[in-house]
Amino acid sequence: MASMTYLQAISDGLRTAMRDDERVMVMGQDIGAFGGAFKVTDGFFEEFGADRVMDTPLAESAIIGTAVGAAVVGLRPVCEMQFSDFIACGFDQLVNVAGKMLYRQGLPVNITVRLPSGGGFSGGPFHSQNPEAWFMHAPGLKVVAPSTPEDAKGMLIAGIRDPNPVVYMEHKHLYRRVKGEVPDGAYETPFSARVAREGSDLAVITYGAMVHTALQATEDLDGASVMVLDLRSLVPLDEEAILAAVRTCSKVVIVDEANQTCAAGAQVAALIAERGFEDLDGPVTRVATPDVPIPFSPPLEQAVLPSVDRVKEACRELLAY
Amino acid sequence: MASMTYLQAISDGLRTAMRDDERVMVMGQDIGAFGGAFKVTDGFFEEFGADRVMDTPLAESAIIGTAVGAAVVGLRPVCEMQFSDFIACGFDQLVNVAGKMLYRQGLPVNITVRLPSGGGFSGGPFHSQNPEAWFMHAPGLKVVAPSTPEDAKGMLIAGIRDPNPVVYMEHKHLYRRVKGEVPDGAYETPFSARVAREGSDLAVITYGAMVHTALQATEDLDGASVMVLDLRSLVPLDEEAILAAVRTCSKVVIVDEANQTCAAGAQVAALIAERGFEDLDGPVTRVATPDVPIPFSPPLEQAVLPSVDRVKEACRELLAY
Amino acid sequence: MHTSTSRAPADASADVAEHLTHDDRVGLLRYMLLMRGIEEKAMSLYRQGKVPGSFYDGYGQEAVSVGAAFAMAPEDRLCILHRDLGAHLIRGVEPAAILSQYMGRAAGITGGRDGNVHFGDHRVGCVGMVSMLPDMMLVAAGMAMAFKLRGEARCALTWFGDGSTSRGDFHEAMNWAGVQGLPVIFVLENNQYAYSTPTRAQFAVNPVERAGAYGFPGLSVDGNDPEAVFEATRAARERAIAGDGPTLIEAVTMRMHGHAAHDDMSYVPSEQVEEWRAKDPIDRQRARAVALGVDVEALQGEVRARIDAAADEALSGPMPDPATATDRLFHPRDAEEILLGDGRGPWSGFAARAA
Amino acid sequence: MHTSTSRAPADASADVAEHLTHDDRVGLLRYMLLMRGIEEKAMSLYRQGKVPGSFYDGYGQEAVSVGAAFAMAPEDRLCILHRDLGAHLIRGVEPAAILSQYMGRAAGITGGRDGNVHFGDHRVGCVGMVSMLPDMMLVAAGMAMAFKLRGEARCALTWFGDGSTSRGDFHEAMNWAGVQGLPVIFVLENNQYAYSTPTRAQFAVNPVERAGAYGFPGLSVDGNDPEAVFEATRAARERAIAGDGPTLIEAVTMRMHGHAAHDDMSYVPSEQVEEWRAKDPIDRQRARAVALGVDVEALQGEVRARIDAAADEALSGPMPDPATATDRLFHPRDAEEILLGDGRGPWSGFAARAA
Ligand SMILES: Cc1ncc(C[n+]2csc(CCOP(=O)(O)OP(=O)(O)O)c2C)c(N)n1
Ligand SMILES: Cc1ncc(C[n+]2csc(CCOP(=O)(O)OP(=O)(O)O)c2C)c(N)n1
Ligand SMILES: [Mg+2]
Ligand SMILES: [Mg+2]
Repeated sequence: MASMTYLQAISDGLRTAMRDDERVMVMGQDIGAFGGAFKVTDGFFEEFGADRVMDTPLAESAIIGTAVGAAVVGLRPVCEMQFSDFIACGFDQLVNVAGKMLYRQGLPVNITVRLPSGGGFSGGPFHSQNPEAWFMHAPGLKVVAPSTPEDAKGMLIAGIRDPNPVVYMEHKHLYRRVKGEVPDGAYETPFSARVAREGSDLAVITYGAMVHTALQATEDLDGASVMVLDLRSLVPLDEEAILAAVRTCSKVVIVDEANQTCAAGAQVAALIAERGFEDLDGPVTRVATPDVPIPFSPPLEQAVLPSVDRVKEACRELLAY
Repeated sequence: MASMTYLQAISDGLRTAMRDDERVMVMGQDIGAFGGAFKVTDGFFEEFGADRVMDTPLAESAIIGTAVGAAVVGLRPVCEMQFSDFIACGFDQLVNVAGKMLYRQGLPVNITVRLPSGGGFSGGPFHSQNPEAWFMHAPGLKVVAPSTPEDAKGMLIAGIRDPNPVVYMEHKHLYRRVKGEVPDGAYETPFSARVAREGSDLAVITYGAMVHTALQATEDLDGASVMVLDLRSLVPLDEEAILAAVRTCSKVVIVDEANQTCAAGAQVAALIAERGFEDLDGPVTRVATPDVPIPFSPPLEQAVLPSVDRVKEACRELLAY
Repeated sequence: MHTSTSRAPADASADVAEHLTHDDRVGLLRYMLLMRGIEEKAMSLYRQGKVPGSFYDGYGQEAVSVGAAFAMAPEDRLCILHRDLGAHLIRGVEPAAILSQYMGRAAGITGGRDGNVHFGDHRVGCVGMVSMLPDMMLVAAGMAMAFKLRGEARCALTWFGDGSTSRGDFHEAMNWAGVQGLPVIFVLENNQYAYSTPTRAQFAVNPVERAGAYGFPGLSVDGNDPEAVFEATRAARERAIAGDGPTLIEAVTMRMHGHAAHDDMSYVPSEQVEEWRAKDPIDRQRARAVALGVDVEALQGEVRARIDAAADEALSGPMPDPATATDRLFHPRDAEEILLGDGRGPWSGFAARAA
Repeated sequence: MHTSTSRAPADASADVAEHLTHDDRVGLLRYMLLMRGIEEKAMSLYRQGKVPGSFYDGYGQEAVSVGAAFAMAPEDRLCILHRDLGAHLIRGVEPAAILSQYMGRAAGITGGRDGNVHFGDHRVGCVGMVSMLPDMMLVAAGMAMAFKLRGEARCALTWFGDGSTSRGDFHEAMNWAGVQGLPVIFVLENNQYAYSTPTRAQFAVNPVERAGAYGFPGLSVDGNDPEAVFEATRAARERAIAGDGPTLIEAVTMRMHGHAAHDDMSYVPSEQVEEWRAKDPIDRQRARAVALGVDVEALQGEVRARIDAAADEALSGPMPDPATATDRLFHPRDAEEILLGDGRGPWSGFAARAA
């Protein structure tokens, strides 16, 4: 066990996976000698060499497409997008080539795509997005979004070992802000939900950076017993854990940093409305970012991202229902 | 008034818009002398010439990107994707360039992107998709999906006149299958929902090709009075009409041809679970395509696409609730 | 790294004689006949309503896929495109499996999940194409990248059309292959049209000219001569294996049918069709075979019989079970790893290599 | 259509004398000083925590944006990239508006919605860049397409970096511009690096060599000489307006600062930095001005005063109102049509054109 930031845990997971399995390689822009825009691969170039820590041209479609090719002949590439936003430039290869290969022809595509995502630091409209819902709506991709250092490492290792394409959402705002104990060596965190805090009056269902917002918002909510469910994996979605939370609490607030329409949170709400209906004791409440690009200037950005206060307010209102 | 197929109505709308406004031009692969893969622009080349009916190279990103450029200096390009599936190759330009321009810098982008979508004719995994939810989750794009010839024409004209980027979903399976009366000349269909059939026991909320599936499935459902709400527009989403349907019927089935996770139907269900909760008299039921690529072979394709029988069954079950 | 581009048709004659045996030359003809015959059969099944969806063929372009695939070794890896049925045959895919594929039957390579030539049999080292053109160029480059990283003497090859060259992925693949010096062969199948669009509306300069600007050679060959295509590919493969990097080969040919079954290609001038009909690749190879003393009638009969038997087999097979429609979205962690196999096509590799 | 590529540095001297007046040459220096001064001011505001997010500058590359924008007419349209602040100044964007933009203030060009040089003032004919590189090449090509379709004697210009050339949109734009013969100028700002990536990891052959393979000329100029960049752009504009199609201009320069404020560019050999420091574009133009008898001290003082005043103004402006954060997602149907304006920059066009 060591105490690590979320960022360090990602590095540790990646390094562990590479030490364990020489088929694992990383590809991306400026990840070699420079160590990556966020320094996730700092020191990797020295340890693993230029072949396994590959600086690529500025070409996202090529990063995904060549990774698919390398994967089907036996490598296990981990692709880094410099920011998750740039996956829009590799969208087709991810969705159409990687996502559909197994279903169509029985050929698994063992790639992992790391997407540094999320806002909260004036990244503006092109460095703050949370694009996970696009990939939830693209069959054949797994989508995970850890919130703690321990899960960040364990889910990255599990993702790399998973024979399917895994979209790994790493929230930039957690990189240096969140610290925690991380087990040594290789371990896997399952692609299922985790109860971040037990509770019985109300359940906040969320994932990624918003887990911390939710925990903070509900730490002391007028004495209410609030469960926080950390989904961790979006595809597969742990439907049983979600429905169990509804059964226990009967009231649900879903918190999602992405733009609200057709977000992960919409899917969770729809699931509950269909299969948890009888257990509900109030409207399925959502807190998300309104449907606008993420603005750059702090007052504007703070106005759109879900805040501790907005989550508090939503919970209070629902508790009073 | 003339009786037209859905396809003819799209052509008629496009031709009308081009006759009315010389800023309107169409761009796409094989749309010139050939008249387009589905013959939507048949005869346009002869009437409007090569400049306004532009055959483009095989380059979707370029189609969207150059259309944006032409739009901001005063043209009104209508882009045709040969199949909606290929928009994955122009995704970045649509989502990041077109979608965010106005919000960021006050510059509207008057383009319309026609996406021939949907399955039901053995198009297979790359010619059958319903990608509208991706664009609902990309702020700054309007998304419409007419179901009748009259609306197809009126919404296309409205979309072309709308100063914002409009993603126009035209369901291929309706092209020649659906016929109806279409007013002459220019008119606009508003971007709001339409009650396709009144009813009070249960509401089926849907759009596009599924409107016809829903109407057929509920025509004679053991004497139940079933409302069918045709959303027509997905962004903006007519939330009031949806909530009114819930108030009237208290029971809702949402039918969506797209893959179910994070689909348009998920957003509608989430809306109802939040703001229509008190009016609900049963779970919010969804019928959609499971999360797999659309298979080619008829028995497989029929097994995944929402059918009249599946809709019937879902309605019956909910009515009995 | 900058190698100048040559468009002079590769003069195959000398080298070809060195590398193709008598049987190889007959083999080339046999595969072309098989390709044309299967596609004709599929077309008639389509007309009978037994092939769902659309139907695309490579009529008149048989030399391109057959010639190029013939030069590849079992350990090489291929992404085969929609006019390149011959390549599948060379890798050893059975005609019955192909006809089943067209008809969406359970015994098709994709089990009915995808249609047309949208397949690849991973057991013989092929990745099936996606519709989005030319996405497979990047997949091929990626396979070649893995070979290079592991120091393996293998290469990857993919085909793509003149129209496909306009898309960004063409460029990203060319650039990536050039900068990394990958063992990959790009076969640009210039059949003069992309659907209804003639090449002049697709590019101002023939894309084969671009290879030099990516740091590797580009050359044009007569795409209606299987031996010329073979020889250019063989030489490109030799370069690739030697660590000399990629090659772009333009095979100049003509799409002699419509884009797909529904297209009467009225946009193609009839003189153009006539001109190319005179250059039919099968006629050309048949003449060679006759000159070699081969009983071509017998060969044609043999091929026809094989196709008829395949059609019977395919037609008697079941459609897929609808209950399986949502299976295999994800590969289970504990299941066996599946990779592209080691190739087992009888003609994966011409005789001279084995020697 | 195939024009051969020339990489010989354009010999500007003769033509430049013909087109640049004394005042123009001082103007070039003034805009470069203004660009550098504003970026230095912004950097110090960044260090004080007044510029949120990240900060990018064009230190050492001032000649590229200033030289090229100077050659454009008010009716031309520009997509300006992240190292090209000088172009905004030439179009007439006020320093205070730029500093407000960096600081996310309400008076910034985007009102705080976007940051850095991610802006374009549509009133002066500019479309703001997106981060995704080089997407704006297609937008510029599209504007040029509209000009050509309407028969207008105008052109579009955009800049982009060496790294950006690896992406598909570079190719799609080059090909589209070539096949349609568009009045567009592509300025490839080769500053040797893309973030930490040197050009050798980006391409095997200099992309300026590719222009010929798209059917139009590509040429290299000394990107640290504003007059050379001016002259190449002026000539390219003349070609464009005459209907002779696109030009690719490679401006060879060096990124003298890190990729962004956080980057100490330890990956750049210090000799390389030293070598280029000796070629500073402002020093070069300053020497020319001195030779012309200009009081350069006074000019510098004037520029400094203007920047100080701008900073005061920007710092006193309010942050945007959070209540407006979700406004203007869609433009109302009944609102006035907004298009790129007609340009009003005092230096949109050099003196000789007006004459
Ligand atoms: C990215 C993309 N856009 C559009 C299409 C639709 N489409 C299918 S084949 C075709 C023409 C392809 O032309 P070419 O690359 O020359 O290949 P050919 O069919 O001539 O062999 C088009 C436009 C596609 N498959 N992929
Ligand atoms: C499509 C895309 N991928 C990644 C990035 C992240 N990124 C920002 S600037 C940069 C380097 C750009 O290099 P170059 O084009 O040479 O421009 P320069 O910054 O050197 O002027 C990168 C990789 C981006 N902006 N766009
Ligand atoms: Mg072609
Ligand atoms: Mg650069």
